Amino acid sequence: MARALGEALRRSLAEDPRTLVLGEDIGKLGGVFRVTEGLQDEFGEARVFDTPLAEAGIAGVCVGLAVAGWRPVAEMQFDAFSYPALDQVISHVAKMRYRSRGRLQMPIVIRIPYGGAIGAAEHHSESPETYYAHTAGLKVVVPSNPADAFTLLRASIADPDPVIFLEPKSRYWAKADASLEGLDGDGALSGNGVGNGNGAGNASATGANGKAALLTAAARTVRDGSDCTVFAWGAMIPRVLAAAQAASERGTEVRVVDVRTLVPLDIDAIATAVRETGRAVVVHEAPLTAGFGAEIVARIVEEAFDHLEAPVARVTGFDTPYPPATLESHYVPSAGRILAAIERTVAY
Amino acid sequence: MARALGEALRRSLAEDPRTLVLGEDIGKLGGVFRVTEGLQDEFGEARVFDTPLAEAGIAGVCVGLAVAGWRPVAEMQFDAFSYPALDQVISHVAKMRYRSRGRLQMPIVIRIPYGGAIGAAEHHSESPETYYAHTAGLKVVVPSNPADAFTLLRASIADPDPVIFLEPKSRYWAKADASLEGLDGDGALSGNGVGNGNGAGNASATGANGKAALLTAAARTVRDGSDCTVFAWGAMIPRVLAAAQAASERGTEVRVVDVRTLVPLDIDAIATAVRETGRAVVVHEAPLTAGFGAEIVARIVEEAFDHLEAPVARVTGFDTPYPPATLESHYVPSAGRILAAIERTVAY
Amino acid sequence: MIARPALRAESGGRGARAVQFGTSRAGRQVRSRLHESDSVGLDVAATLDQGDGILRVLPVAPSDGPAPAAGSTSPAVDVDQQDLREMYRLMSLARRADLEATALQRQGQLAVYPPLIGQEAAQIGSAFAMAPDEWIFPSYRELGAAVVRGIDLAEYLEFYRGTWHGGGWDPVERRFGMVSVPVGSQTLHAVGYAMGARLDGRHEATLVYFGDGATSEGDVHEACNFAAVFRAGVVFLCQNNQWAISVPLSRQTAAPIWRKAEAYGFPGVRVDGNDVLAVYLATRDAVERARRDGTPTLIEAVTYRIGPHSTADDASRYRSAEDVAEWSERDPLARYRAWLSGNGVADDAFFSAVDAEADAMAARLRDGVVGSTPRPVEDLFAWVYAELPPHLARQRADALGDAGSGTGVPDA
Amino acid sequence: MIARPALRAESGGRGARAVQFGTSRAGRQVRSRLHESDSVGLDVAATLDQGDGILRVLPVAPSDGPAPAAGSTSPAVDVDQQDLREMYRLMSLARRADLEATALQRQGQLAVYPPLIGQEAAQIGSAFAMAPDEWIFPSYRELGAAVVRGIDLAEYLEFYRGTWHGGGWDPVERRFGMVSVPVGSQTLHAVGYAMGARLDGRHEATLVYFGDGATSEGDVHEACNFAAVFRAGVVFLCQNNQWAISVPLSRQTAAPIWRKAEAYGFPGVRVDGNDVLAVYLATRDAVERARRDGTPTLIEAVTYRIGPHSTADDASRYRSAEDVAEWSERDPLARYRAWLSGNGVADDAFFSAVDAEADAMAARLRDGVVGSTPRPVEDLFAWVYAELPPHLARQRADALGDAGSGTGVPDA
Ligand SMILES: Cc1ncc(C[n+]2csc(CCOP(=O)(O)OP(=O)(O)O)c2C)c(N)n1
Ligand SMILES: Cc1ncc(C[n+]2csc(CCOP(=O)(O)OP(=O)(O)O)c2C)c(N)n1
Ligand SMILES: [Mg+2]
Ligand SMILES: [Mg+2]
Repeated sequence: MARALGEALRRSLAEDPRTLVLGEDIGKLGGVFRVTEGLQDEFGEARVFDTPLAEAGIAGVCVGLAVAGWRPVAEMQFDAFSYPALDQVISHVAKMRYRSRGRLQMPIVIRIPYGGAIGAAEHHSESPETYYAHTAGLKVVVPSNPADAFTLLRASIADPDPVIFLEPKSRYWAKADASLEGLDGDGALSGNGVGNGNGAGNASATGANGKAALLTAAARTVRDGSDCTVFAWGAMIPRVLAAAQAASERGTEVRVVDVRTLVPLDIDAIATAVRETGRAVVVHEAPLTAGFGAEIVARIVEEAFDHLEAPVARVTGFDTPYPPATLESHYVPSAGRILAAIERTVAY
Repeated sequence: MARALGEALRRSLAEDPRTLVLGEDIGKLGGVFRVTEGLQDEFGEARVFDTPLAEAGIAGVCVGLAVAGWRPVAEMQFDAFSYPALDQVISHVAKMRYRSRGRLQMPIVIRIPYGGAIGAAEHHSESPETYYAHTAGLKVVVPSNPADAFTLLRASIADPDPVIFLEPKSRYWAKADASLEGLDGDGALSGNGVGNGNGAGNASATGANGKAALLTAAARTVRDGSDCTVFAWGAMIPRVLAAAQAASERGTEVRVVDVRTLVPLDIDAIATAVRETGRAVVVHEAPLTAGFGAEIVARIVEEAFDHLEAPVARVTGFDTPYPPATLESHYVPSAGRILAAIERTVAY
Repeated sequence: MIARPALRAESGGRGARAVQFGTSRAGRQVRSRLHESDSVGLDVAATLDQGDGILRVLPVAPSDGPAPAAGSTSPAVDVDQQDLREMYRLMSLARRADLEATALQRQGQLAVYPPLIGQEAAQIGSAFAMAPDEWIFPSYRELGAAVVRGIDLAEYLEFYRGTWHGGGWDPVERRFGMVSVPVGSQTLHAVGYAMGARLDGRHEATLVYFGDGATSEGDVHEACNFAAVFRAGVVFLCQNNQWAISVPLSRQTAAPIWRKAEAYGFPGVRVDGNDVLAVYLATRDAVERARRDGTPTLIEAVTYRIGPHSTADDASRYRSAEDVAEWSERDPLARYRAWLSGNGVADDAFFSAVDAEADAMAARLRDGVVGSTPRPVEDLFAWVYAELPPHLARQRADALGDAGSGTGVPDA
Repeated sequence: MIARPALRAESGGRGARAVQFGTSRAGRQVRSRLHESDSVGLDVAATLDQGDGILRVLPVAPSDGPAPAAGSTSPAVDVDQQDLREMYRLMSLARRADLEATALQRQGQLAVYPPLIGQEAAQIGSAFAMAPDEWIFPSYRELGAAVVRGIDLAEYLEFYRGTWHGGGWDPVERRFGMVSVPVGSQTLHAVGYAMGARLDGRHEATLVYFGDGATSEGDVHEACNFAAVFRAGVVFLCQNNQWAISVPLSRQTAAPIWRKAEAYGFPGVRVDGNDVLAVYLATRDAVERARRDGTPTLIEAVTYRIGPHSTADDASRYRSAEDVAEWSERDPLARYRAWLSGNGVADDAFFSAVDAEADAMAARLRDGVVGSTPRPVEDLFAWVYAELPPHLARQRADALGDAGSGTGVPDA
């Protein structure tokens, strides 16, 4: 996935001379995850540059760069290091268009490697999607595989509004995701079809026409099934698929929906899936309380109450700080925990 | 309510010489809402002091003050001005006890006047409870009336853990709340009983014995009814009571639960109310998406699914930035909107 | 597009006296002199008060007597006479509009208003030194700078009437950012803008306003550092009006504000913020540096907040009437008027015309504000995103249907 | 409780030579000299290199020849001979433990580790100047300071083994804060602690470590400003190791780090961070100021990160081997050893004993780390709050029941 993201950045830089890439250690080093590797060499220090170590500064200058007509793509080095920028993001990045009655556009992408299960030290494994999804004016996107990473990042950069782009860092180098075949297009998103599990089929190759594609609600069914739907995003998708596979072996067919865009949320896709399967489970790494899973449950209740045959289960991180690496396997939802929730839900 | 809060601070300062009060303009000025009025005169500049204009600084020095054995009570001047402190709050205030395996306690209270409907300028009307409630390690408390404000603030200051104390600023000077009669006790909270609508009956007068009272889940039924339960907190309570009154005149008896402690959440009280009334509405000022209302819906579904006869309606702010003052009446849930949701829910 | 005469900077006055500022000794990029080139020629009027190390052109109080070389001083200050008069005019308009806004608030026509009275010189002197197409990023007290930019003041006051966040003008057309409330946060926007201009190869200056209190915020530090590292040509104009609401400067910082520039390696200067010519000359100098090679400058304009923090504030709770009276003596408008007439730059006819114009402007402003109506409800949703996503379209429909509003239930 | 000899400061050496630092001119609370009192007497050894304005005691490289007054220099540095040797011992232990930690990481026993090699003098010289009951707030690279505090290094490495956030020691007992990862954030904790100590009437110093990169963060700015305003006696010890991961100092700031103190009105000093005596003397001085009246000090210890940022980093991507080689010449341990033996403060027997102790310590450390086991699952919930609230009790029960773990489903 790291290569797919780098390729998306490369193409955006190549096609649109107003695109900039900035952040800590993203230049010569190519980012601590090497996502931006080679970009500075190719596009120069003017368009791909390291900043001083100050995240509020990074987000704040993005606002000014946008006023000057640039499209900055900023990297926050890790999830928890996006927090010093929260004030600029909440009070300005998200609100400047509104405040200026549309006169100041904020085509800013803030890329944030997020999530756990990589054996990292404190502050390097958090899942901050709730903070961003609750902030009106932002879009919030989470790819789960390289093809989506490519397509969604292209669409996010092209979008005229600020996008928080959460990259599941545990998937950066996942073997199964290594192929870049099928990456093409300018980021237009096709609708909600059943894909092949790695998302490649979804990148619509409408060509590099430079037209700003709007990032729209784009949940995607990555596995079909009629007994229960599991909603998830990012690094949870492979685990959910593993659980679904195990369930299938036990005779339960689980539909898996990769939510992909938390904002705007694909409410119709969620409602449809629940209407068709009658049961649902939501999975995320972030803590339970006020996690984005709660929003999905609330939407399900609002949109598909009459079809709901069992309580919607949430399988999530606990309401504790993200734990030290040696304990994280007990914290991050495992395929086993997901399967148990599926079975409980189906048996209800 | 402003006076009740001031009185709670005064008593805590008087009883516990380790209590400190700090913030912007809280000394000589007594705070922009006059909550801390007179405290510096009474307790001196060493214990009640103005800080430089830097919110991360305020939260960060609270951590150090706590390490040094003090109990700082900090004021953030307005909701949106708590955002520059989010990194210190999320990464340190909330996590230091965990990080140190309990060796460093963080008995910190961060008071934040919050919410809208006061005709204020941008950034002065936000409802940030989701950001805090989603952050494990914090407790999050919202009083709706003077008596609760007093009791809950006393309990929050006595609590050994960090508490985000959200004060509904539109209630600071509400006429109906002006009485301080019945304020007493050291902040011990009684359980969930039906009160008289202003909460005074709830402050259990166990005396100023200096024993640290633990701030526990403490939802409170402020109006009884059997047709539907409305969950709300803070400034929404009077509006919900108005809607309930109107519903009652139309023959629908609405139970109203003042959630009061978002963390820890009184799940049992929520479940019990829904089991008994079968229908529920949640009301808050914050935007809909990933608002705390979603968490309450999710809990209801988890705990009382079989008793639920209708989808849980959410009446909330919209997924827009908090609007300018001349439009806010269309944004903040009105008694009318609440009533409509109640009627829809009951008619389902 | 912006209705004020273009600047006619006449550089290279003979015998230019470089004013030594105590900026620095050794820093690589720190310049130890305010005036490195001979672009500013103050033969007579500019003095450095060695006592408080402050750049000053005008006598402190009008009662201090006529300025040096009375009757013929203006050529010594290398500013076109028309510009000298224009600055007075703009200050007068700002003063009048500010008083009108305060009155409008008292009458319930504005929700709140933060008066700028006393800070007219700091704002007009600095904003006037900018080319009309160079951006200015204000905080919330810069009605004076908005006057320089020819902004419709009823549109400016939309923010304070609660009509719309930010204000109603077009920031791109006016090169004037929206009202920015989170203290100090706009400094980063100015730096980002200046970085962007530089990337486009434009050699321009960007001006950002903030207060003494704002110097404590991390954002301002990060902004100054980014500006220095990226050579973003930002003029950081700190209006040190001695107070951050109720907190005096002495509790805000233990160092002189202009000295904070040393932390970033660019020049810091202190000027008498009630002296419009000192502010103008210092800013013009900083603007030239910014245009030349992207050198930022921190200007501390020492002034005083004569009014309350805002109309919601009661300043008598934390400061004495004597303090205010003392500073009122140094009224920037009276000082400048005395100098202008003392030096024959402007006559009574000019002052009368300006007063009349200000009265007419105030009347128009009042009509504009009082006559303005709230925005329609659909505006709640209009500019959250470039296009309305479906979930917001639903909420918009709810709001327009105004579910429940017809029930007539009072809110409490 | 902390196993190291108490400091025996012998103040007032005759003929004390005050070393002039270029700190300041005019600032109210800025002191223009590092040594105001005669408490530091460096008759011979302390020199101010006028070229780079840096305090230095030891010859730059061992090959630069014997120190001045070889064989009898130590009395000129008013530090007890036992302390002089003790600092060497602590540096050796730190070096050895650091290498061991790197090796443990390479062998998969630690998840990650940020080597301190090259920064031993900066850490030991500063931490050694603190009284044992004065607090130190580290960032994530201060194993050397932990050695000074007698912290069990296996407990220190719990952080890097992923056993527990922060580390395993008792911070109150050791007066040593938990590992702090968000860059610069710990500076505010140090200031808050110092404010608290002052409120308790204690006249003590507090030491906080951070890096050159950290100077860009708003938190560090706010911390320095709070310290100055509240006269919190904090020693801000910036280890300028030239790099913030891959970003060199020149892209981090345009001003010398020590000069940033001028923004706050307290002294800033630059010392050779590879010279343990220079660091020690500068810190001791700062500590005295802090204890006396709460004056904070910013010390820039100029050093070099010889290793990668962390074991996960490949520094060859962004810097040359020559740079590293050049700095390796100034190895703080070799420099100090040459000085100690050249001046007869320590002999070969001493060095051998230290080496043997370091070997034994390293072996113990290895055993301690390798033998340590993960914490039990219930610890996930143990310290979130003082008491487990019901909602967490339920989650704990789930986790202990480990719902689904028995199903044997692989995660992908
Ligand atoms: C981040 C933030 N914190 C607090 C406030 C509340 N507030 C508004 S103005 C002000 C004082 C600002 O003082 P200063 O920077 O000196 O500017 P002045 O108001 O004097 O022009 C404060 C504390 C705010 N707007 N933003
Ligand atoms: C707020 C924050 N942003 C980013 C990071 C990631 N990060 C860890 S160390 C580091 C560089 C720090 O450089 P410096 O302050 O010079 O300290 P050094 O590592 O050289 O000791 C960065 C960017 C972080 N830990 N915290
Ligand atoms: Mg001010
Ligand atoms: Mg460094």
